[in-house]
Formats: sequence, structure tokens, C-alpha cells
Amino acid sequence: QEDELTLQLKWVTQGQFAGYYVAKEKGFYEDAGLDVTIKPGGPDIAPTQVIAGGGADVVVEWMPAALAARERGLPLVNIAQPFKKSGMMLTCLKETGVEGPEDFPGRTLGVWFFGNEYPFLSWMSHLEIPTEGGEEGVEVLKQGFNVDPLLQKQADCISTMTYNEYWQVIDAGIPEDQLITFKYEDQGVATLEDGLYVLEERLEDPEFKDALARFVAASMRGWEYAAENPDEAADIVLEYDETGAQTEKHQQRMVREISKLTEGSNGTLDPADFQRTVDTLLAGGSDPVITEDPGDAAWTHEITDMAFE
Amino acid sequence: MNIPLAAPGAGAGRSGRVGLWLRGVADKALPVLAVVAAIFVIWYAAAVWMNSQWTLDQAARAGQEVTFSEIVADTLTQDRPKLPAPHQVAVELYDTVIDKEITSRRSLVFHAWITLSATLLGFGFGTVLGILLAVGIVHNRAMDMSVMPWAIASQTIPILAIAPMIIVVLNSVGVQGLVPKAIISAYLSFFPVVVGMVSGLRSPQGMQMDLLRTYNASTAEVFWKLRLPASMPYLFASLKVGIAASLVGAIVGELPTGAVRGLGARLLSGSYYGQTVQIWSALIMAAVCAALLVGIVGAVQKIVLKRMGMSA
Amino acid sequence: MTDQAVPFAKGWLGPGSVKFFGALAVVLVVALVLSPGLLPLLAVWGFSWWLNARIAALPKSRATKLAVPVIFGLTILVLWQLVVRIYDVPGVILPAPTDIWARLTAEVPTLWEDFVQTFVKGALSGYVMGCAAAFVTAVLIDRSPFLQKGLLPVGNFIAALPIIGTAPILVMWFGFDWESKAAVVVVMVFFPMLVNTVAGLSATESMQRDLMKTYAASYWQTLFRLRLPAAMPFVFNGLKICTTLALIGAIVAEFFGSPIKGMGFRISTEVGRLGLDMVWAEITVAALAGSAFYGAVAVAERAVTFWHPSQRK
Amino acid sequence: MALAQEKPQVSLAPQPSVVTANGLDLTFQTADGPVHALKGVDLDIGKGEFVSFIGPSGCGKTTFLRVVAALEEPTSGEITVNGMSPEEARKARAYGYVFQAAGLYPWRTIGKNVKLPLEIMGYSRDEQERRMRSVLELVDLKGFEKKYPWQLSGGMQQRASIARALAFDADILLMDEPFGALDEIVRDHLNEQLLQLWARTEKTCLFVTHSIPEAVYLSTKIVVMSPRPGRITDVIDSPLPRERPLDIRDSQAFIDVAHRVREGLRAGMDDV
Amino acid sequence: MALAQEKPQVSLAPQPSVVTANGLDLTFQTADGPVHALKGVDLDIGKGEFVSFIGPSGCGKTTFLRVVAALEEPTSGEITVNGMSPEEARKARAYGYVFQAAGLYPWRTIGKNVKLPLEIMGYSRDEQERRMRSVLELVDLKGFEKKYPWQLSGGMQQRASIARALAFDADILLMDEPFGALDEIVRDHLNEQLLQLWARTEKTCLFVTHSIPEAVYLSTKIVVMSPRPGRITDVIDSPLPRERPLDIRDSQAFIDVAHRVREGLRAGMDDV
Ligand SMILES: Nc1ncnc2c1ncn2[C@@H]1O[C@H](COP(=O)(O)OP(=O)(O)OP(=O)(O)O)[C@@H](O)[C@H]1O
Ligand SMILES: Nc1ncnc2c1ncn2[C@@H]1O[C@H](COP(=O)(O)OP(=O)(O)OP(=O)(O)O)[C@@H](O)[C@H]1O
Ligand SMILES: Cc1ncc(C[n+]2csc(CCO)c2C)c(N)n1
Ligand SMILES: [Mg+2]
Ligand SMILES: [Mg+2]
Repeated sequence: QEDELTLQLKWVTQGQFAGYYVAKEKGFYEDAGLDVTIKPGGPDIAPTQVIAGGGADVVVEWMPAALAARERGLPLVNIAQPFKKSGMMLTCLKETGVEGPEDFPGRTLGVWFFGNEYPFLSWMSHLEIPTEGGEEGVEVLKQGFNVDPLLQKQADCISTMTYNEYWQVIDAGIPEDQLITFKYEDQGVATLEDGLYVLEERLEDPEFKDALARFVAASMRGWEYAAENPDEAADIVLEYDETGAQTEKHQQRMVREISKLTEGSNGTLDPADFQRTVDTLLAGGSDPVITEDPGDAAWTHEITDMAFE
Repeated sequence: MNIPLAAPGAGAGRSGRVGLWLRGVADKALPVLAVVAAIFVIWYAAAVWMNSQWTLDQAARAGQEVTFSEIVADTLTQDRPKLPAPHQVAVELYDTVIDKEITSRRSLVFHAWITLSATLLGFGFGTVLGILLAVGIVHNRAMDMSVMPWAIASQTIPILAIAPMIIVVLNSVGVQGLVPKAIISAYLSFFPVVVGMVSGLRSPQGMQMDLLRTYNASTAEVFWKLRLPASMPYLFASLKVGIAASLVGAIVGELPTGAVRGLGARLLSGSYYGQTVQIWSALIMAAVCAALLVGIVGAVQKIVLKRMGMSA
Repeated sequence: MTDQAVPFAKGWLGPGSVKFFGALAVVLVVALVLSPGLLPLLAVWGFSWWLNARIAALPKSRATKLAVPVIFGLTILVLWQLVVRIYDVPGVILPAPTDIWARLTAEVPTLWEDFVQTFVKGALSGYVMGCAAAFVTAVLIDRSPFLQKGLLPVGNFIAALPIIGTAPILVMWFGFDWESKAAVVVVMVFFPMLVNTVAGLSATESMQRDLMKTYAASYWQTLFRLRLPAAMPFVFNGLKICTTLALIGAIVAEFFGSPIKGMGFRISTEVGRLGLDMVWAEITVAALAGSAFYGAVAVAERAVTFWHPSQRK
Repeated sequence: MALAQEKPQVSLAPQPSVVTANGLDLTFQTADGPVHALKGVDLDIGKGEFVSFIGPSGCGKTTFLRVVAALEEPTSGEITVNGMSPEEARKARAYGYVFQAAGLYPWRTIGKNVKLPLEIMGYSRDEQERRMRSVLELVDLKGFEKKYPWQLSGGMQQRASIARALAFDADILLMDEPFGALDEIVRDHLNEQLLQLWARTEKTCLFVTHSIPEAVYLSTKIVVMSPRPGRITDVIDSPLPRERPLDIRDSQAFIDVAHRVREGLRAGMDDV
Repeated sequence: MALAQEKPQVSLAPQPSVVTANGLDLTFQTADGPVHALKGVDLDIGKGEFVSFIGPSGCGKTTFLRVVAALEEPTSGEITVNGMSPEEARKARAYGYVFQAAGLYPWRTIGKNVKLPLEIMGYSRDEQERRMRSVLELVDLKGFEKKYPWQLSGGMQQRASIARALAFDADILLMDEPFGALDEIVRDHLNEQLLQLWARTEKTCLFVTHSIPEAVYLSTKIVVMSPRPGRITDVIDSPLPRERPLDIRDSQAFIDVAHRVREGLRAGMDDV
């Protein structure tokens, strides 16, 4: 008798989620007595809303969004954190003359919204740059799904992930030496990405906790396997991509880039990372992303402890 | 509307029926072909013009000079053109429609089928709902006065905005898969059906109604023997609008359901990766599907109305 | 026409309302057994149904015509509120009408800014440009049956291109600001308007055209004195259809890239932030604006086509 | 006007009454205010009579027929049909109604159009078929059962609609300008046939027309009406024999009756 | 048929010809094959005549009028209007056309409807106003300038459309069943007025009708046509005086002419 679990991803089927697909394909979940359904995300899917509506048991979400949702009365709890580092960055065309954050005022920057804008907003408030445009501030665009704004020169800089959009810019024909990047990690405003979250009240159920522990353990096995066999992991991801739109080259590269972000995490959340994220979000000047420290209730080691004992 | 039977002096001559038929086909096809040809010419010109910026930028980055003919050649073969040239779209369509097995996820036919199944289910829901509402409106004055204004208001709500919420709400009551998509598609298609069907059910003239009253016919008999048959032409006219709306609804519904399969997913994934060629071919496929569906409804209309003796 | 519905309404009023309340009582008892939560819902529904049937049976007047849909709408709102409260629906799924109202009144400046960006700059400008272009095109191709026969089928085909696909393309072409939204709107409204205007221009009766011929009237005289006036009911039909298309087009286009204001921007952003009350506030504004827009065009239609049988009385 | 007084309501016919109206009044409430369509209408129609109603447009001819058929309710006054209320008479299927336009349902064949009342009244299949055939033969439309209305000429459609009204055994035939839309020749022909049919079946006919010759040619009694409020200004019992060849219309008796009808119409006009 | 031979094309009128047709043929090409609408039509109409065309539905009356008005081109044969081709006559504004239905533009007031041809023909504002008023007075519609067509009764609309055709000075008046939709009384009244108008203005009138009494009452010449292919079967020069009170219709001369017209129609019918 297998326990059923539904996992809602943050984005479409791609190398970013290789660990989960590998675990499913390789039978790691089955071995753990789990029947896991993986639901791909997309630009119109807010994992937080899906879990609130009961459409998933576990979601992959960025911590800023999860904490913001918590403040809005949706008590999400981080049960594991496979991603150690942030992959977010701002990518600019060299020809625009942007060399450092001090050049941002007066520029047009592309930003993802839909709950992904928090890291950017807190960075800007760190820099004390208003986001309402004008001489002093930056002009913010709601960036669509792709890197066109940069290629079409509608924005001076756009948001990219180290593992995805950045390479799309390269693939489009702009050589690396024409680009300037600002990684959030390097700017000291990194926030935790791609953690696993569940609803707090469900953690009172020991059977569910047990299933979660097995799920986290099996997922981490998947991540390890993916890191060791990136090409095979990419193939598995492609296998699960039903749109038929992904390419092998891009996914193989993505899985390798993702390994750099998962490196250094066995799945257990480092409370220091958590605190750093919270501090970054709280430091948002007049308009912080979250207004008070959520405290330890927003995460638990219980599951990872059970998983790795 | 009021096209005269034949222009004076526009004789069919001795060519007879076959000739007349051929003439009819040529009469219809020629203008369309001419317009399509014109569109292609404009399209190519626009492709060169719109894509040349990128070519020039790239040359500048590489520090090269380009001649006009090089620009033209490059603009028509770019990987991520701002506007793909018609032949690029044609090649992509050939690849994904003809060249792939229809069970393959890279086959557009496969994706089209996914979208069509949601479309048809949604169209079914929408049509049934629309007809039921129309029957209620026609027979019940309170419904007549209260439903219509709200039905109009419902159509001013941007469906893309509430689609994710519909999906989540349905999800939370355990409805998943094809049905949520179909419901979104039904949301768009019920409206034209209500509007058309209400005027259809009310189309019998006073005299036709009075005739049945002189027979002392019941409300049900009036409905089955008069209102319903009289509404058929109206019904079909709105079904044509409705099925096109259903298709749009099904595509919209694919986005918040994970956009994993279907034409909507193709459009979106083309969009993520800047694959304009893929977007264009999916777009054209969607339009072809719409034309096909409308055509099928039209054919059914012809048959039904003919069997009912209502088309000359 | 509607008076055929009267006997029904009458039935519930007189001795029928006894029957009606009897039936309602039975339903309520059954509901009580199934789920007590249903009780107030059905009671509210039943009461307003009865009320509406009663009002609808009164002679038609401005007041009853307004009251019935308003009561219907209020009923929906009350039921919504009750459902949310009784079943404790989380606010991040479906906020209660009172929450939405609170947000609506609190965020008036933001809502106004979004409204201006999306409705005035995007939808309205696109609507005007698209409809005007279609109208002029219709008049131009009107003289050429060849162009009509060619353009209309192709136009129908192009009109079937789903907006989800065209919007990102147009955003790529025309940039992030309202220009691309207007472009999306132009594309959406152009063909419906064209088809209606072309149909309208040929909507004259042959006798009316022959009359002009007997006066040896010129093309332009016939156009301005006969065909354009006769086309107006069709033109307005097109204009009405296009009002809803315009608003929807402008909002949807913002999903694919926008400045950080606008109704579509706000809706998609707030969904991601779980600000569902704000989302519904925007939707309310959209529905109100859309209905008002439609209403305004309908009023203009009444003024211009006062002579058409559908507008008389 | 004066004529109405001269001709008191003494029916010479010894037959029992089929329709009696006493002080019938009907007022329509419209947006523009009330329209007085019928005022103080007294009338007595005996069994087997052929009564034509003639009068200017809008004088209430149709309204009167509709009252008889229980399609309209009088505001005051009394009316009985076969001794019952019009409503009861309708439920007893006492009459067939032929409207001004043929009003055939375009999605039904001629045969099925004729069967429509029979279906609703629950006749058996066989009986429907039998009656449909016999009645179509009666109006000279044998062989057209399978055709659709639009495949027939206007005159044939009108005949089909008469057949439809004859298909069930109603004693009373109410006809509202059944031949209004037809040209003179076809009309003459149908008038002849209608007379023959009436002679054969002994039905009571109430017939509305605008045409003086038609009224005179067909009727045993002609009711002349005046417009708003619709009143009866003259009731003329025809001296013509029941047997009427078409060229009776050139006879002096015919011309005299026609003259009197025209005068009656004039008088009504001048009142307004 | 026979009648047509008996009555050769000898017009007794000494006036100059306004319309002459010689061997006029017109065939419509339709999806169902050709329709022979006019065949070998010879006709000569003198100035100031009032000519009625009568014949069964579909016999080509309208078609003939349309040929005269250059709205249809004959397949073969010759026709002149005022000595020119119909096309030239149209450009010279030689005629006013009154269609079967009033055909007023509903978005224009009655006054503006009457002004329509005047605007198109470039009359000055004042002149437009003057003519509109005088012509509306002529048809008894004074005071209705500001009303919209749908606010008038059918008869008034028809009079307005006649006013429209009279507003500019056309010598020839083509009227296609202008009173077809009206009831007998109104029709009588309009017939009387039309006759007076015609007597006053000396226009040449071509008038299509279905009604034998109307044709006889109005015309100096009656053209009887037979259906498909539309031919002229009889041309009757009326012996009635130009001055015609309404009750001339009860005179023997009138009845005789009517009888002859009816016989002509019969004969045409039997051919088919
Ligand atoms: N349903 C109605 N509502 C309001 N007024 C009506 C209605 N039906 C008829 N009338 C009015 O009642 C009057 C009599 O109408 P009716 O149809 O009986 O005239 P009619 O003699 O049959 O005329 P016609 O010869 O034109 O058919 C008219 O003035 C008409 O406008
Ligand atoms: N535009 C057309 N195309 C094809 N056939 C036509 C056309 N106009 C008229 N006809 C046919 O030509 C014949 C003569 O028509 P026309 O309208 O002249 O008849 P009519 O004598 O005026 O009849 P009615 O009394 O019914 O008005 C008819 O058979 C008609 O069907
Ligand atoms: C509309 C839109 N919203 C958010 C993101 C951000 N996002 C969520 S997961 C992920 C990693 C995949 O590259 C990224 C970038 C996006 N891309 N597009
Ligand atoms: Mg009537
Ligand atoms: Mg005609």
C-alpha cells in the first residue's frame, strides 16, 4: 500500500526540478512506499494558492513568497531546503554602459512578478533606489516569460536565472563578453529558493509526517543521482516534458548549473540561511516584504531529522 | 444581405451546371488566393524590416559591415526572429504536423487534439447551459429580467484573470483534469448560445403562437412543436460563435492547469524560450482548428436545416 | 414577447405562492437533514426568488426593470458571503464580498491608476483606432466585391488567432507600455468590426438602392444618404461586441509584460502574492467599467439608430 | 350609422345560434394610452351561416374574431360560442382558425402541417394520416404531402392552411383575410372553392375581408364595421341565392348589395 | 390571346409618344435556368396618358416598369423614353418612380424624405423647402414634415412616397402597385386624389395594379398581360370620360370595361 503525495512545482518541467523527476523515474519514491504525482507549474500558477486550495500536499516555492504567504494567513512551513544557493541575477547588455549597481538609477530593469519580485524589491531597498522610475529611481518592467526585452533592447537589464534565462541570452547569439551580470549571492541579498513547504496544520498528523520524511529522503536521493548523472537526469526531464518544447542541450546544461546550487545541502535547512533571508526581507526600508520576523515556526527540522536518521 | 439573384446580363451561358459550379469555386477561391498572396508579400517585407535590427546589432557587436543582400538573407533565416518568415513557419508546421507521429509530444496534431477534446467538452457544457438558461428566460419572467444583465456583465470579466482561481477552487473540491479546462471554455461559449437561443425561442410570430393556442396546446407542446424548431437557425448561428469561443477558452484554460499539453502549452513554451517560429505555427494551427470547428458546425447546420426543410 | 412568460409568474403569485412556499419548506427540511449549512443559503435563495417573481409580475416599469436584476445580484453577493463564512473558505481562495469591498475602498488611488493605464490608455485608444480603421477599410473595400470576397474569409481566419498567442508577439513588437496593449486591442476588434460594417453597408433593400438610381445619384451621395445610415444598426452591433473584447484584450496583454501598473498587471501580481481581495477588487472595476462602456455605446446606439424597429417604443 | 338603426337585430334565419355577442367592449392598454378596439358589439350568428366582416383597417375585425376564438378577453359584455364561453369552446375544439398569412411551419411538410392539430389533440397515427389525406384532397392539394411550404405558391399555401383548419371537426371556421395576399385570379378561384366547401360541410363561417366583391360574393350575411371605437354600422342579409357562379358578380342584385356595403363603409368613415 | 390580335396597336391619341417599346425581350439568368420575363412587348404611350398594367403575379409588370426606368436592361428589342434611351432619360431626371411599398428612409423625417431627390439634384435650400411644402400639401400631408415615417399610417406613408416622386419636375410618373397594401376605403380616396393630380399636372402615368376596378377607374388605357413569358394580351382604350366621380364604378360602361379586363386575364391564364 503506497502513500499518495502530490508535489506542485514552481515552474514548468525543466532541469530545475531534476531531482524530483529522477526520484520518480528511478523508483526512489516507490522504494519509499510513495506514489508521487508531480504537477508542473507555470506563469499562471501560484504554488501557494494551489496548496491553500488543497491541490497539492507539498510545494516547491521560494522562501520570500512562502514567508509573504505566511503573513497573509497561509501558514506554510519549510520542511526541507535542497537549494543552498540562489540562482537569481540581473543581466545587462554591456553596450548600455551599466557597470555596477550605482549605474541603475534612470535605467529600465526587467523583473519577474507573480510573487517572484520580493528578492528584487528588497535588493533595491538595500540600495535605497526607488522603483517608481524617474531620475533617481529605476523604471521597472513586468518581464514576461522570456529574454526578449533584453534582445529587443526594451530593458537595460533583465532578471535571469544562472541555469536558464542567462543561457537563452547566450543561445540567442549574444556572446558572454557582451554581458554584465549581478548575482544576488554576490550582492549579499540572496534569499533561499526552491524549498519544500507544507501547510502547518498537516504536520500534526504523524502518518503524513512519516510520508513526508520518506519523500524528502527519496527526493534527496534523486538530487544526488542527478548531480552525478546530469545527462541522464536531463533525459528523464525531457521524458516528462509533455509540451515537447525543451531541448536536450539546454536541459543538460541546466542540470549541471542546478548542481552548483544544490551543492552543500543535504536537504536540511540551515537556520543561518533562513535568518539571512529573513533579515534581507525585513530590511526593505519603508516597504519591507515581510513586516515581522516569522520566527522558527516557519521552518522545521523534524522531517529532515526523521528522513536522515 | 440583399444580394440580387444575378446581376443583369451576368449570364451563365451554355456552360451549364458544371461550368456554373466551377465558376462558383473560382469565384470564391480567386479573391482569397489573391489576398493570401498579398499577405505573403507584405509578410516577407515585414520580416526583413523587423528582423534587420537584430542583424545590424549582431554585426555591430562583431564589428562587421553587412550588405543589403546579406541582411535579407539573414533576416529570413534567424533562429529567434521578431517575425518569422512564412517559409520558416511552413517548415515548422511540416515538421510538427506531417513529419511527426501524431502520438509524439512534438507533434502539433497531438497537442491540437488535446485542446480540441477540452474544447468539445466545454462546448457541450456551454451549449447545454446556454440552452437551459434560454429556456428558463423565455418561460419565466423573473429569470428574463434578472439573468440577462448579469450574463452580459459576466462576459466583461477577463477570463484569463479568473481562470487560475477557477482551477484552484475546482481542485479544492476534487475536480481535475479535462473538466476544469472545459468549464473555462464553457464560460466563454454559453453566452452567445443564451443570446441566440433566447431570440430563437422567441422568434415565432404571434400568429404561430396563436395557432397553437387555438388548439389548446400545452406549454410543453408549444416548446417542442414550435419554439424549438423555430429556434434552430438562431441556435446554429450562435453555435458557430460559441465553438470558436470554446476553443479560445480551452487554450486559456491550459495555462493555469500547468500548460503541459495542448496548443496553449505550445504557445506558452514557445514564448518562454523565445521560439517565435513555434508560436506562429501553434497560432496557425489554432486558427485552422477554429476554422475546422466552425466548418463542421456549418455542415451540421446545413444537414439539419435541410432535413427540417428550412433551407431552400 | 415576454408577456408569454406572464402566466408563469402569475401562477406563483396568487394561490401559487402557497404552493411555492410549501415546496420551499420541503426543500429546507431536506437540506437540514443533509447539511445544516445549506439552510440559510436555500432560505435566502428561496426568498429572493419569490420576491423577484412577485416584482416581475408587476407591470413593467423602469423601477421593476432595475429592481429585479439588482435583487438577483444582491442575492448572489449574500450567498457568496454566506458560503465563505459558513464553510470557512480561506481568503486566499475566495475572499468574502465584504473583504473585497474593504479593499476596494482602501485602494482607490491604485485602482484609479490601473484603470487609467489599462482602460483609458490601452483599451480605449485601441478600441478607437481599431474600430475606426475597420470602418474605413470596410468603406474602402465596399466598392470591390473582389476584395470583400478575399478579405472576409481571411479576416475570419485571422480573427480566430487566439489572443494568448498574439499578445506576447505584439508585446515583443510594440514594447511594454500601453502601445502594445492598444495593438492587441486593435487586432482583436478589427475584424469583428469590419465584418459588421461590411454587412451593414450591404444591408440596404434593393428598392432603397433603386430609388437612388432613379435619381441618378452618385456613389458618394448614395453612400452618405442611404448606405451609411442603413448600416448604423450593424455598425453599432460591431461596436458593442468590441467593447468587451477591448477591455479583455488590454487586460490579458498585460499578463505578457507591462509597466508596474495596470489592471492586468495588478491581477497577476496579486494572485502570486495571494492578495485575492485586491484581485477581486480589480475584477469588480473591470466588470463595472466593461458594463459601463457597453452601456455607453448602447446609449449612443439608441440616439443614432432611433429609427430602427428594435430601438422604437 | 343611420343604417344600423334601420336594420334591427332580427335574424331571419331559423337556425340555432352559434355565436351571440351582447354589448361587447374591448379596450387595449398601450403605452400611448387605451385603444378602444370594440364598442357595444351586438351580434347573433346562426348555424350554417357564412358571415363576412368588412371595415376599414384597424376597426376591430381581427379583434372580434380573436374574442370569439378566446385569444383575447373582452373588457365587458357577453359572448357565447355554441352556448359556452369562448374559452370552453376552445377546449372543446369548437373552431378552426385561418390566419391572414398562411402561417405554415416551414420545418414541416404540408402533410405534417395539416397533422399538427391532430397530433396535439391526440388522434391516432392512422386517423391522422386518413384525415390529412382526405382534407388535402378537399382543397385540391393531393400529392403535395411531402413538399415543404416554400415549395408551394402563395395560393397553395393558403389552401393548405385552410386544410389544416378543416382537419379536425370544428363546427366553426374563423378566417381572417385568408386571401388578402393573393392576386385576383387565384382569389376568385379560391372563393369559388370555399363556397363549395361551405355548402358541402354545413359549417358556420366567420370571414374577415377588405374586399367588397369578395364579401358580397361569399356571404349570407355581411357585417359592416366602422373604425375606432370599432362598432357595427350595418348588418346586411344577402338576397343572393346559395348557388353562386362567379359571374353572379355582374348581376344587378350583386351590384346593389356591393353598393350598400360601400355606402355603409363611407358612412362609417365620415363619422371619424 | 385572341383579343390582342383584334385590337391592333393603333393609338387613338394624337399626342407625341413618351414611351415606345418595340419587340422588347428580357430574360433573367438564374440558378434554375433562364426566366423569360418579357417577350415581344410592343407598346406606345402618348403624352398625358394614364396607362395601367394588369396581369397575374409574375407576368412582368414590374420588370417592364424597371426597363422604362433603366433599372433593368432588355435582352433585345428597342425602347425609347422621351425619344432617348431610358438611361439618358434617367440622367435627364425624366421620371419619378413610386415603388410598391412606400420605401421611405426611416432615419429621415417625412419632410427630409421628400427633400431627398432635391438634395441629390442640387436644388437650393430654399427651393427644397418650398417644393417640399407645396408637394406635401398636394398629398394632404401638411403638418407632418417633422414626423418620422413609422409614426404615420400606411396610407400616409404611401402618399409621402408619391409626394417624393412629385417633388422634382418629372414628366413621367412610374407607379408600381402604390396602393397594394392599403384598404379599400383609403385606396378609393387616394385613387380620387391621384386622378385629380394627374388631371392638373398633365403628367404621363404608368401604373401597375392587381385590382381590376382600380385599373378601370384610373386609366385612359389598360394593358393586360399574361404570365411567363410576359406578353401583352390586350390593350384597352377606356371609353370613360376624363372626369370620373367614384360612383362611375356602378355605371354599365365601367362594368363592361371591367368585364373585358377580367376576360383578358382569364384568357391569359388558360394559356399556361
Ligand atoms: N394587442 C394589441 N395591443 C394594443 N392595441 C391593439 C392590439 N391589437 C389590436 N390593437 C388595436 O386595436 C384596433 C383594432 O385592431 P384589429 O387588428 O382588430 O383591426 P382590423 O380591423 O383587423 O384591421 P386590419 O384590417 O388592418 O387587419 C387597432 O387600432 C389596433 O391598433
Ligand atoms: N432579378 C431577377 N432575377 C431573376 N428573375 C427575376 C428577377 N426579377 C424578376 N424575375 C422574374 O421575372 C418574372 C417577372 O417578374 P415581375 O416582378 O416583373 O412580375 P410582376 O408582374 O411584377 O409580378 P407581381 O404582380 O407579383 O409583382 C417573374 O417570374 C420573376 O420571378
Ligand atoms: C512570469 C514569470 N514569473 C516568474 C518567473 C520566475 N521563475 C519562477 S521559477 C524560475 C526558474 C526558471 O527559470 C523562474 C525564473 C518567470 N520566469 N516568469
Ligand atoms: Mg386584421
Ligand atoms: Mg411586381
